Amino acid sequence: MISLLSANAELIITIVKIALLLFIVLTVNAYLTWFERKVVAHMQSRWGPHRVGPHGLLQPLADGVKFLFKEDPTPAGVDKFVYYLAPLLALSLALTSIAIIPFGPEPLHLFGHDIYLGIAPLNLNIGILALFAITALGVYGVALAGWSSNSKYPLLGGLRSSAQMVSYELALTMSVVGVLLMAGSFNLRDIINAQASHPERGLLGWNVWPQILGFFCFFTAAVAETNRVPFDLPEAESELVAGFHTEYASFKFAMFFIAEYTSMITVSCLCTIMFFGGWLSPFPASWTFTHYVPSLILIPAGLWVIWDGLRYETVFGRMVLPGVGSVITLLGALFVALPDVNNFIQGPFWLLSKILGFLFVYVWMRGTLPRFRYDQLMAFGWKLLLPVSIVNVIITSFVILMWGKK
Amino acid sequence: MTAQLVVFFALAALAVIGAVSLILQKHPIHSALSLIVVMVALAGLYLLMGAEFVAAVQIIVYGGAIMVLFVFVIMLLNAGVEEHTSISKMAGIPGLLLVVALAGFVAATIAKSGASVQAATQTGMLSSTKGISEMVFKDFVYPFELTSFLILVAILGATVLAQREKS
Amino acid sequence: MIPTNYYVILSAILFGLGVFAFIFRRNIITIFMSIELMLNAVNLAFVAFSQALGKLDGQVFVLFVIVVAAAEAAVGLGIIILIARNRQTLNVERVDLLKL
Amino acid sequence: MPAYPILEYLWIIPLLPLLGSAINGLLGSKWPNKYATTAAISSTGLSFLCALEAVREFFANGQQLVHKQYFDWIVAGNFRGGFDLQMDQLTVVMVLVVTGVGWLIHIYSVGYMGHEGGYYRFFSYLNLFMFFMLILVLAANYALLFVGWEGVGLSSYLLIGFYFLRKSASDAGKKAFIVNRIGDFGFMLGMFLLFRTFHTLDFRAIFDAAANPAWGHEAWGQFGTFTVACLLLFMGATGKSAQLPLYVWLPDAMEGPTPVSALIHAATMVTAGVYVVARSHILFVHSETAMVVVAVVGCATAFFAATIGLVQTDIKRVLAYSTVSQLGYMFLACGVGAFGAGIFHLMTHAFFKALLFLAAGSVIHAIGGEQDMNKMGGLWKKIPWTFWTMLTATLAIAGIFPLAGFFSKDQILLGAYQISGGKPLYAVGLLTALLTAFYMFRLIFLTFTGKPRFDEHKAHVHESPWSMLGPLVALAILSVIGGWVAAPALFQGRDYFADFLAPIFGTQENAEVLGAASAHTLELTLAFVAVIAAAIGIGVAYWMYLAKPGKADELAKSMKPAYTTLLNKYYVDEFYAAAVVRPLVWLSTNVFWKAADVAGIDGTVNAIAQGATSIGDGVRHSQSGNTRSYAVWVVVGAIVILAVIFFWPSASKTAVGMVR
Repeated sequence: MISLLSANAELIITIVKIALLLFIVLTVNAYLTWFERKVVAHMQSRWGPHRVGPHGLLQPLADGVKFLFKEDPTPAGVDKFVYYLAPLLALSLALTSIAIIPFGPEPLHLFGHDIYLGIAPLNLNIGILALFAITALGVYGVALAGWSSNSKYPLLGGLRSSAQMVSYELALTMSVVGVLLMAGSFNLRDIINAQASHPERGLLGWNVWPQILGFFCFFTAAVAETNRVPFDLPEAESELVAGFHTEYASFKFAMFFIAEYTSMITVSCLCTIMFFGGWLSPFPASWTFTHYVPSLILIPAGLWVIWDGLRYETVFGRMVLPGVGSVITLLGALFVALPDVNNFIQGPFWLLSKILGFLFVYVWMRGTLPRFRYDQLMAFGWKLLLPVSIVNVIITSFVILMWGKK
Repeated sequence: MTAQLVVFFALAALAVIGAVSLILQKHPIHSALSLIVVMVALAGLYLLMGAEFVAAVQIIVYGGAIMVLFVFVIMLLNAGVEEHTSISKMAGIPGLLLVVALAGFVAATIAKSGASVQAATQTGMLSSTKGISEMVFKDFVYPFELTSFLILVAILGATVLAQREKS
Repeated sequence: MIPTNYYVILSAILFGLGVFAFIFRRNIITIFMSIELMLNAVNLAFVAFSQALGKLDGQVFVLFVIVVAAAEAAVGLGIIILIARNRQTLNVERVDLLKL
Repeated sequence: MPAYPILEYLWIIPLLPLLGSAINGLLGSKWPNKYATTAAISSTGLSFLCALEAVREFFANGQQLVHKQYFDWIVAGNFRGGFDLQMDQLTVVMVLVVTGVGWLIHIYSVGYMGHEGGYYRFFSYLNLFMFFMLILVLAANYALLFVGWEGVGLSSYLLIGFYFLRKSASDAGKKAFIVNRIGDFGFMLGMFLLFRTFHTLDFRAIFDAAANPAWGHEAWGQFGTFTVACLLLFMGATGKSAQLPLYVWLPDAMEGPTPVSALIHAATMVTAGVYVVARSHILFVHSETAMVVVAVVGCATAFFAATIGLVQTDIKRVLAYSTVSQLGYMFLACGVGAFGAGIFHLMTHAFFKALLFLAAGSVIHAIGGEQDMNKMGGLWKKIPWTFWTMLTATLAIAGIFPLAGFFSKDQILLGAYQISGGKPLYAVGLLTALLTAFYMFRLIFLTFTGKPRFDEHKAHVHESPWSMLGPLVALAILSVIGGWVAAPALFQGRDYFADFLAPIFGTQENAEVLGAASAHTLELTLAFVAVIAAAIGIGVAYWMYLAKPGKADELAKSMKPAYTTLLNKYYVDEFYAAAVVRPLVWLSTNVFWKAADVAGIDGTVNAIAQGATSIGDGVRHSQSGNTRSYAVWVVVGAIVILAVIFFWPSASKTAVGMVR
């Protein structure tokens, strides 16, 4: 048994990693819905979900249960195979794309194995390309769903999404070329390390400053790729009922839902990694005291949660929230106590916080921006984003040619 | 049977099955899906050979753009199951013979060309994206520019074809 | 290590299937897809040989083939849309104005 | 600035007329006449001045041969046809004659052509002719000479056919051109033979090579290389200089405007043949046969043309035949080895014959385009200038002491008399001189004296403008004094002209033949005899046309057959038409056109075209219009290729060779 384990430890480690990542991502997805609803609600001066559990914290669970136990009708005259294939395709591809993302610089030493955060192998030379490949296939989920539903609104939604994704993929790909030129590699880790070439510069060394054009193009195109507001035409409820997933119910619908949020996370990771220095801390490397920033954030947050829970009316809340709060506080304290752990978590901490920031931007945009008209969408993609991103490529390559690689 | 060989045969089988199903499927969109399967399998083979860049491009361009166009057109034209005609029934048998002859000759020629090819096994060490880029922008720069012109022409042609004549 | 032969034979088979699809199918779009299949088979052979010879030319050729295929798809699908619009059919046997 | 600028840049001399021609030809149509006049006159005049300057420098340079290689025109293998110009004594004479007389005639033409259409065209052609003529005389090798040779042929064709709306004119032009082609064919063969013999076409190289006695009998012998080459060259000369049997074009060439007749068909172009013979005299003197042929042909032509000239009534035709006969004199001179005399006569003849033509033109101009002498008469009071100048020229051509013609003709007869077996030639020459005097004075009497035979009211006779009379006077003076450079020879003095040409032709042979004193007495006697003959001719003419008018007609009636024969020019044209032209027309119509061209070539092409069409029709059926059938064909083709690759032993290597 042990021998078997040791024989193909890599395999086992990878499987474990995958399982863990799946769990984390799905959970984050679930709470992302909660997060989104809360934020949008507060933007619209509402309370948002607050019935199920304290601050509606258990709402996602309730939704999941609802999805599971809902009736799942299959419309008449649908192309069964494709109809079932589409959501699977969407979800699996979305989850796969996460596997490329590296979550931390240093390996974790366990049982004599170096376990890196992230599933993909270190020397994945075509990391970003692979990511694009997977997202490129993502369109099929939507398009096929729209087509196979054998109903006019989904068909329109599918057509829209396929056209839109193909159009914006160009801008998406072109806009990162600048970054790739500066890093000189497709490998995500190399891209991050390239931004750390001047440790003292801190956040000034990130790609977002030289590549500001590229960043905006990329983020816009990425939002369009994930069919989010203001580019959510494939599911524009005011025009197409619910777009491509009109005919989908219960868990199949949930798959699309999860796929969408997962791709949001992926895009946020990509933005962070390529433009905002990934796991790099915004402070110059010499400021070692900034390593206590995590604890500095965690401990007060935990204390606040405890206090908040203590003055909560329901018993359940009084029990749960302090527990969570104390866990958070203990984590912070632990980091302070164990400097090695503290150093190790620096990378993941910054990465996750940045990702969270981007997720907030997503939600923010949804709360504020109106939807594009379709012709505006196409014109925007082809006549603005693509040219601008190409210009960005030209400028970057010119600068690199003139003043050498920085 | 090394692991690589297993992977190879798995992918090869996937590709062949996809191709066959491309032929046998009645509905064009199913054919398209099968073709996508073939392409993904081929991309896997490229990866197996160590041609990572080509594999990525294969999926991005073929899978992500060209086949999307196909699916899009199929959806747009709402293409249904194709109907049989007298000729099409006849076309099967001689077509099959021709194809068998063709594939047979190709295989035979390769086999006859003999030791050199069989001996040349996949090193898999040749995966330099940089090398490809250098070849494209140094040795093959004129063809490269020409292809850019080709694409421009294609864009114009597609635009002209797609727009309805104004009456 | 896998002999190049395998790849070449596989590409031959795929190519043959593509040809057969071209001959056997009647839907223009499917025929077009069979062309793409043939192109892919050729690409496979290219990459196999380039790996066998340790030269990158083959892979560069593959890139060119892909570019050409993309252009071809753009124009060809445009033509197909026109045909469908003008002749209300996608069956090649109904598009035979050249016949004597 | 080199010491002798013009000698350095000889090409300026021919270039100027070409410039004038280009200007007139390209822009003249838009211009008023006076611009065209300016361009033409100034260009030729300038080139005349340049020629004079060149001659001055030539003398200042000690009369040594100037040879300049400007650029390679044709270079192939060991052949080099360069644009090389040279200048020696002979060239000096020719250039002066061409540019000088040419310039005078240009001036004359201004007045004469003033009212004609295509004024600019005329001068463009005329300048073009000047250019080619200068190229001809300045050329330093046969190739370039041939360029000028053909060029003057072209310009003469253009100018004869100047009134191309008149069928007779265009026919005459074609006739001249074609007849010249026959001669040129021989000329080219001669050139080829020379090149084959000497491996070059440069004058100096050929003559140096020819002069050395190493050449054996087969070269100098009766049918040796030289003989053949000379005869071929002479064939060209007969064509260009209107000798038997190719003289027929010259009389018809009178269709062209009179200045053209004067310049091209009397003074310059027709003497090109003489020039060529004189230029290659070294070859000729090495070939007895050729010399004899030249002499006999020249002599025969002289007499023959003179006889025809006796009875012609068209004033210009009379002059044309006299030109032919005078050219015969020149060839006679060359034939008897008196090249100097030939060139001398060429020069004087250029003067007085040009004058004659111009005067005739003036006459025609005066009475409004009439050319028939029977419709003239009594003109001398009305147009005195023309009359006196023309009389001068007539005296000159008749060989009356001390005019130009006397000296030159005298030298020729002397040369003929002196060579062994030259007596018959001398006799005929003398007779011809007599005839010449007769028909020339017949012309004078018929034209200027007696009672007017034209309608006074219709044609109001008027003297020509000074632009025409000026050249007449100038030429009259020249034809008086033109011969005096040789005059001292009569009085034991030196023959300056002969001495001047001596470096080229060597000294006159007569000195060696017999003692100087006896030679001198002989010369005097011969001169006396010649003058007597001329006087007789004049007398007869006076008797027949002034003293007893109508006597001529009686004579004509009394010897009818001879008269008609002469009137019809011995039926030569008719003979040629029957013997050459008709068979050729038949051949080209029935064989070349109908059989070869229509049936053969067109037939083949049409057959091929129809074959292609039918094949296409057949193959067309393979287009079923079904896309997949095309695919099947493609696959079949691929299978065939693969089969070839597979079964071909080496092909498999090459086809899959890329794997290696």
